[in-house]
Amino acid sequence: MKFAILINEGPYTHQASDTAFHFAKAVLARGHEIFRVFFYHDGVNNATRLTTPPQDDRNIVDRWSKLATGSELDMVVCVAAAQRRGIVDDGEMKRNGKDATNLAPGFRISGLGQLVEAGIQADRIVVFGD
Amino acid sequence: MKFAILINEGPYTHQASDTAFHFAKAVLARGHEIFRVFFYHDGVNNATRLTTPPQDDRNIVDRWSKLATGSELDMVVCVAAAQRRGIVDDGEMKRNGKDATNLAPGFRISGLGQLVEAGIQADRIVVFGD
Amino acid sequence: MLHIINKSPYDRPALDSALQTGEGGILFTEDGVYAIAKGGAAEAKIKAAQGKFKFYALSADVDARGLTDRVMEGISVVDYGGFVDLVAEYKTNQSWL
Amino acid sequence: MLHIINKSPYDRPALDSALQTGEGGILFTEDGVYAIAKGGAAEAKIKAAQGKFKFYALSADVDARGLTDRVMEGISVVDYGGFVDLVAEYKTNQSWL
Amino acid sequence: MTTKKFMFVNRKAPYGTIYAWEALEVVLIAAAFEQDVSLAFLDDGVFQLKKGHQTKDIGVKAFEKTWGALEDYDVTKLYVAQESLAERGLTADDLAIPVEVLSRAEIGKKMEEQDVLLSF
Amino acid sequence: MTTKKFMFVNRKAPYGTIYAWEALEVVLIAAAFEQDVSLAFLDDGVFQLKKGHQTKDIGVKAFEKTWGALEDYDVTKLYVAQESLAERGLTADDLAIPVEVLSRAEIGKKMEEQDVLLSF
Repeated sequence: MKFAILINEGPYTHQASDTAFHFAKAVLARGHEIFRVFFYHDGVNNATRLTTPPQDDRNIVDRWSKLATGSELDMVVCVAAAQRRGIVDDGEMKRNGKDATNLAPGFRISGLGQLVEAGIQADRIVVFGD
Repeated sequence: MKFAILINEGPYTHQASDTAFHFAKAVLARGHEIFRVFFYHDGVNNATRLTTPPQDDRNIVDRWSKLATGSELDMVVCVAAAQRRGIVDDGEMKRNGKDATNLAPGFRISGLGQLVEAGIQADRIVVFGD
Repeated sequence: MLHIINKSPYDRPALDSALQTGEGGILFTEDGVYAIAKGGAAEAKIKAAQGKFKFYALSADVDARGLTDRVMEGISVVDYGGFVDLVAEYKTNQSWL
Repeated sequence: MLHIINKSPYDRPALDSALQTGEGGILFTEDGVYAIAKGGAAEAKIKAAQGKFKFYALSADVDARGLTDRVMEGISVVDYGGFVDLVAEYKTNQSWL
Repeated sequence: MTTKKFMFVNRKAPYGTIYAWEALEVVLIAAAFEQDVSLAFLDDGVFQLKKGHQTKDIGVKAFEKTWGALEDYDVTKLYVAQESLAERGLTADDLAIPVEVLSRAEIGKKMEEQDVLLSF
Repeated sequence: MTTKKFMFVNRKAPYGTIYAWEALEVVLIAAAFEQDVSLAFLDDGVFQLKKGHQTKDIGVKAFEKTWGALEDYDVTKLYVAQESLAERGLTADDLAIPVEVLSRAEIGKKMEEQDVLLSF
């Protein structure tokens, strides 16, 4: 079965990203496919490579990056939500005249159409938020 | 009278930073002093210079930066909260081996002691959060 | 002391909790202002507590939510400057987040 | 359909809202799991609805909150794999955020 | 393109948080993708539709005009929970646009008919 | 240094959000600054003190050991609302550390005595 996952909250503050991560791993362990993980609202803050969590804590961003590259997950960050909150890749940096990027490996920035497409293509979509 | 302000939520998602900003301006307009504005929890996300909000929307980060420089406000971002969420200045970049910074002008990163000191030194402290 | 409530009384227990715990003044801000709209289920709670508390609401938030003409009696509507004055007037304040 | 509730029944109306609106299954996750603790005020709500709904709770969250030994009767405790199975089993799901 | 039944379930008050606004952005995109879109308003979500938002002093953009745009996108299925209106002292006359007022149970039935339920 | 009465008002459940944990970090700093620190637990905040958190499967650090550290910092004034415990089916025996169980009204009186109230 084809799953899609929507994450609406950032790392650490709400449990949403943690629960979504454990859910995503279980989806793959059950032999299902993940069509896409979409990051919206504060969820875009999961995609910054600039975090340095305490050494005895989980590294939420790294965990997603590694899952994406290991399992060829498509992890999409909403461009409008990312602009409001300061998540930037090379293209966005140039387009908006910024002087740095912070997007972590394994994520890409794209439009809300990617979320609607996930709703259309996937058999199930699950929302994790606050 | 000496005021301190604590902001616990990031820009746009919750109204906390908006309300705190209008409150801070009113504190100054009333002739009071602002000892410090402290950013904690997701509040640290108010301090990224990488946001590009829609052109017909307010620019929350810029607004704080300008208020700080215009009114010599002391705006402090909690270092532990900033590390968890990826808010980085030059010092943090070097210390944590990061390849970019995103701290906006007018903010500085420091410890939680600065919040406790604000509680001790100010006559009033007001908390804005969710 | 001054209790600051920024949560809708229909979504969170912040108002109930403040009413049962404190005394003094209650200022409604942000989504908290829904508490003072005429005709809502929260109206009775405010009325019952008007002997024990003074009630205030932030005008910017009242207006934003279309409640300008629906503010119940006995609520003082204040602007951001009035918010500052209230904080100064009461020795301490607590935000019921 | 499957209703997913991640909010404490003492802090948000998510459970009440789901009970009054839907039917099918209810899975408690995160702070939602407080609903299924024996002795709490929410217990009666769940009991009253056990004819209309099937109730599930996510084990990782039950354990994290120290409720392992306090799960009321009639609740199926599932792990993350069981969460996936429930989503697959019901045609649609709704997160009551 | 495949057409699916998308329902957006709105349960949060406007302005205190951005969820209502960013939800609306998805609604418009789903409509642009020619999906079968409906919106349900429950609990504090009904406050989103209240007439007469004057947001100048909080400095945030108001909703009212965007509701009008929904019709241009052929989004006309707006369901509002009667119980939620009543608890808040509101009637359909207080709302900025025409809606269908239904009981929670009736909205629950509409939810069962969907392919995709999105809540923010 | 000036000593002030700092009260931390904890009203949120643990783990679902980080507020409880980051509040505790401030408590320890306030204690290190030798302030007169007290903690009040109301509403879902009482769940923070529940015994027996097994957080391995959610992958988040548990609170229990940190409560023990409070005493080392001379933080011993922990007030818990009786009504909040009762509503949740809990008693003082269910809590990880010794606390003073008070009525909400009594906690309200303690709040009035403070110089600084912090809530997260």
